[in-house]
Amino acid sequence: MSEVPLLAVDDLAVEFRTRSGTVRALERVGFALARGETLGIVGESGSGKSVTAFAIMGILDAAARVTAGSIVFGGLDLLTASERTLQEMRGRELAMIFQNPRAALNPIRPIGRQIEDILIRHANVLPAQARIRAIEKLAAVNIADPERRARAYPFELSGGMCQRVMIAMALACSPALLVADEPTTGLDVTTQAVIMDLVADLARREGMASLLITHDLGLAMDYCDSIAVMHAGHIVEVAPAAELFRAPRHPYTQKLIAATPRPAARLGDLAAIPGGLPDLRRDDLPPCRYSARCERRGEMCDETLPMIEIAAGHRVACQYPQ
Amino acid sequence: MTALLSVDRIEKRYAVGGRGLLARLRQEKPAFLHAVDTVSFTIGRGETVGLVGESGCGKSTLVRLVTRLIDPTAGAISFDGTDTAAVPAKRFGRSPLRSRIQMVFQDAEGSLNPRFTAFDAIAAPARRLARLSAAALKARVEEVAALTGLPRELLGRFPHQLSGGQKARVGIARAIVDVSVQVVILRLLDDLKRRLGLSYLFVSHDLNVVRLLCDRVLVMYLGKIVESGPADAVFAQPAHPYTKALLSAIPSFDPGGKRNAVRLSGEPRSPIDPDPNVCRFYGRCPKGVERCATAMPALTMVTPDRQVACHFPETEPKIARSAADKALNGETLSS
Amino acid sequence: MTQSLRHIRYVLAANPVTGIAFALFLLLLLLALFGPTLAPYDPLTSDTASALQAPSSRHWFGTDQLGRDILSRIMVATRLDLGIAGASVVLAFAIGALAGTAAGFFGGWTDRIVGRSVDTIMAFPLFVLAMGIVAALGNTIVNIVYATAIINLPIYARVARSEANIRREAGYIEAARLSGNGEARILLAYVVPNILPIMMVQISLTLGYAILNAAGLSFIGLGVRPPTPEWGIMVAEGASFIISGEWWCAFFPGIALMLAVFCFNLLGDGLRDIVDPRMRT
Amino acid sequence: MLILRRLAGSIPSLIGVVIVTFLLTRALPGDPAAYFAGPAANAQAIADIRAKLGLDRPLPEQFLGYVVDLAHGNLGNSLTTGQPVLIELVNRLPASAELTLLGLAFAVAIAVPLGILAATRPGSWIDHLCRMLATAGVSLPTFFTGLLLVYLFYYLLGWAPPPLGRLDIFNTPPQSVTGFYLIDSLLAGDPSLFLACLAQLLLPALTLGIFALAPLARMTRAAMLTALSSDYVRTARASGLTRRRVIFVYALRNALLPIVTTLGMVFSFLLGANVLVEKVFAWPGIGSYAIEALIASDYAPVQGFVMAMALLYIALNLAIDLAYGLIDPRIGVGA
Repeated sequence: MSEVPLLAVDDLAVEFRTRSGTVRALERVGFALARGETLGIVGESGSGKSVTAFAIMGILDAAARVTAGSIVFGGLDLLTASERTLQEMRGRELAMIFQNPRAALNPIRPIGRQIEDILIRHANVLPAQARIRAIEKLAAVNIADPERRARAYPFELSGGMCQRVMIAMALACSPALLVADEPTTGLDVTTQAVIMDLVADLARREGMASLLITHDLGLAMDYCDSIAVMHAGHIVEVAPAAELFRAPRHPYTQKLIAATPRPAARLGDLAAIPGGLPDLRRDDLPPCRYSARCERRGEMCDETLPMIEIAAGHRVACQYPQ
Repeated sequence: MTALLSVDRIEKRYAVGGRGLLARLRQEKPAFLHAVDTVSFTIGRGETVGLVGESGCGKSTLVRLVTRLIDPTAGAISFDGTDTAAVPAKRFGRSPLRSRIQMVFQDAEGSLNPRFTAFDAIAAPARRLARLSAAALKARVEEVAALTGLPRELLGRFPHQLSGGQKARVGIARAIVDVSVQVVILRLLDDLKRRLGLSYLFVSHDLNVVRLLCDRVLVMYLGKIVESGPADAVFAQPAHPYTKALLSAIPSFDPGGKRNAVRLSGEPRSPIDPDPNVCRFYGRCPKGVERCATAMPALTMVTPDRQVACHFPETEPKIARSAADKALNGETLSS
Repeated sequence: MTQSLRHIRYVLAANPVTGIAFALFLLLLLLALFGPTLAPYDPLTSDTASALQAPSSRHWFGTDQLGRDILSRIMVATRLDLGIAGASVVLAFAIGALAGTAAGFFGGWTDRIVGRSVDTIMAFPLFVLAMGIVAALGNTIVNIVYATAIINLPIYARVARSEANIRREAGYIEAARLSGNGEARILLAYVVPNILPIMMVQISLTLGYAILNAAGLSFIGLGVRPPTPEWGIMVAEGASFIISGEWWCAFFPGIALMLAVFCFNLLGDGLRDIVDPRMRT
Repeated sequence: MLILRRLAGSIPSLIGVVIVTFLLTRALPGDPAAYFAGPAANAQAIADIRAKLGLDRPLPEQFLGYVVDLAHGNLGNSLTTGQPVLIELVNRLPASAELTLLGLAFAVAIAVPLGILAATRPGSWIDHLCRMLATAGVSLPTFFTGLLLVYLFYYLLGWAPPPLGRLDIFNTPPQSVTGFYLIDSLLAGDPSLFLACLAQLLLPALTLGIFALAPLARMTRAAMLTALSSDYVRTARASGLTRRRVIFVYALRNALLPIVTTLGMVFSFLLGANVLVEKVFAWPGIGSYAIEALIASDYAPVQGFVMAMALLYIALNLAIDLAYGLIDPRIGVGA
């Protein structure tokens, strides 16, 4: 990927001020995403996946503070851009879909109108025209009878249908990047497959890059070009999907693969991940936050935590990658 | 050998609407939601049967019927030879069978009384059912806790002071059985099955987990069982189109993903007063034909241990095991 | 137990306002118990010579139109005002909470009966209903307690009913059924203990309202009859002197009334912080 | 259709009100006839009164009589004025209505913007002001606030006229069209009269307003905070909608639901507090009418007053339900 990446996150650190101390949610997070590429961010809950997504969109809540790093999108550092510029870009150049779609839609406003709001705001479309364009967008996400459905409210639609509306809203102005935060976690398996296929097809057709945040390693394998594995606020390994599965080098990635029930696996093959996530409020955290749970731990682990490029696009943050 | 549990044409219907004062005045005939519709199956002694289906298919209602938390609208359940439907749910608490049919909840958090310590939670059923003396009760609770790998000093803690895994173990200790995706818990279930000779009805929407643990599997769709058989056989050659769609929807760990998968279109039919002679899957089924809309396919024996409820079951192996699956199988990364 | 004590201390430290309210509550309790003995003067003996004197070193809160010391009357009145409010809240809680929990948990007919009767009481503006009841039954203290209890009852019934309803299908209730408990036993041993904390918040909030209500009734002549010292009556008697400038007759009993209500409202908010599980870090 | 269902909904409350008011009239301590006949009356006079009032007939018959009277609007006669209670109530209602509505308008005009500002600027001085005002406001006894305001603005500053009724002695009331002095004086095109009426209205309306302000401000702030931290507002912000549209179209409209529900409770407080404020400001509304009747222990007007207030309150609740139905589509279709 020689040309300038669409999105380049570098050395990103985020902290949350809470009553019970400062949580160092993210530390030295870095990855790049080319135009039209799909990157998956995988990790257990509480690993900081969603915080990364929210930081990119600039919608972290008030208690959060970005203490370091840069998020360069299309040549502009989002962290230093003004709120006005960000507001212009959100929904037009970068868009997001969320986990439980029904809660993420305005309960007392017809879904058609919610799409029109975005079209009127970003695509300077006249209200009358916006109504027709909104119906087109609904049709584009395979919603049957879009004319009638546009007047429906979220409580009248199924989970899968609501997520399609979310996708229609996100892609209304054909953004360059789609961030998807656990988009299908609450949905049934069959609906999940349909939604993921829909997102993949639309992304390919529009040449849109997408960032898939998920705890389901299998989903990431199936739908992402490359995958970043996160643990306790660190990116421990980034690699093309096939390579990551065939030759994982970080101990945590290996354990994660071993602990995920796969079609071919037998109960005996599965191994649990020992221990738990470290308490991110402590200020004496070691450089490698996996060391407490790692059986490959050596003295080098206490000094620094390198990010070694062991193959094209395959980087691992470990002193003893095997 | 007689089955430990046999369920015969069980049904459960809930009245929907039409119960309000106004509705009764206008004599509106109340509509009925057919949550469970003539379901029959058996569980052998020491056998683990998986119950798979998506939300709204009626599996949780079926479970509450089997554990006698609710009364069936029709049909019979016999446990170890005695008819359990005779004792109404309200008074089932006092029947000797109560202690022999237990249930564990997926959501460990919600299933523990926030006001009870771990000890109380485990002791409650034993105290009610086994009528043990205090000392005997304490010993029994500690024994069961040890069996499920719950450290003794945690017994005095409240739920909000326990981690997810510990809460799941308390749930297990309470009912000796738990369902949770975490490998350690799955491993524990398998271990307990051998040591205590338990039989499970293992309910999940995650087919990978079901395949790991279950001998046989039942696939449910909108209140009816559409396919049942040995787990490996059903997973290898699904006969019912819905099972095929379910299986192809599971992430296959085949990088680059497969685009020829079977995808369901449209929305599920309404379970309220469904037309008795239209196949519940008609409309979404890739193979739906005119006959499916006129005659409800019955659950018929396809091979000695496999049943399918479809006019056009696929018995011969259609989808060859994908190359990737075979490669992966040989080269698994056990620790 | 130490864990919750530490938590209470943590919450009190976190927002000092609750601490002040707690101190105020102790003061009120003290006055209610020992008011008469602590009062500098006898609240009832009138001394027309020193009527309507402004607050002075001898009479900190001044004297009323009959020359009685206002400070002493306020201190003695505490027992009556808190007593009326306390009795009516306990009555309302006992009936309301139980009826509400049963309605929420068992549903069906119990729910319909309790629901209908609560709606009927709620069909009246609360204070107006209290007026109607006391007017009909005669304004004795007992009737004021009944009236205030009746209008507070719906608040408990509604809260208990919704909380019980949510918990009816909770996992641990089904688990309790699984371990062979009868429905009634589940209600008392599993549902009620989990509702109590939320009810405590309601109790302190309605205590404030009950005091206001009782004083309101006295103010319009439906409450305690003079010369018994009670905050509402004292403000009513002092009202006519406001226009002629003797502000203290109505001012001090009014302030006492406001502080008492303020204290219980703050306690209610503070309790909500302690009780609300989300707050428990 | 929605209105019909709502109307049907309030019928049980109406019946309840009639029953309760009937019980109140009949639950008099001692013998009402003796009471009405006055202390000097002999046994015979009391018996006549009892017969006249129909108190000797069995209770259900009395109830029927009561309902029939109600239907004809006969609320009995006031002993002190001899006038039918209904007429007196109708004459005095505009005074109370004008006061209450102005008080409410004042409360809503202050509380809603304050609540929104407090929610959109958490932790700012306006947030603390809102919270402090809310807790203090609820604790302020209305009659005490009234007296304080009178002392401050009339006695000390002299800005406000003496608290002696709707109009000072120098002006004659405007020609009564609506009964609302403010409107009638405007209709009569007499600005100085309008100002005089307004001056009289200010303090009592302010007293009522402060009392209603507290719960409204607290609920507006809480509702806005919940709405602003909701998933759909997060989606709106992630879609780049302008801050104004996010706050007013997405957050506020959803927050209106709980605010409208609180109005029901606020009306209950207002109608109750009205009585107290009318006593403090000698306001000739139905509240003071009831108080005068109470002092003369003349029960018919009191019961009439309680009935009138209840009907007014039911009507207001009905209006709130309708407003709720308009804002929230789920109510219109569902339920």
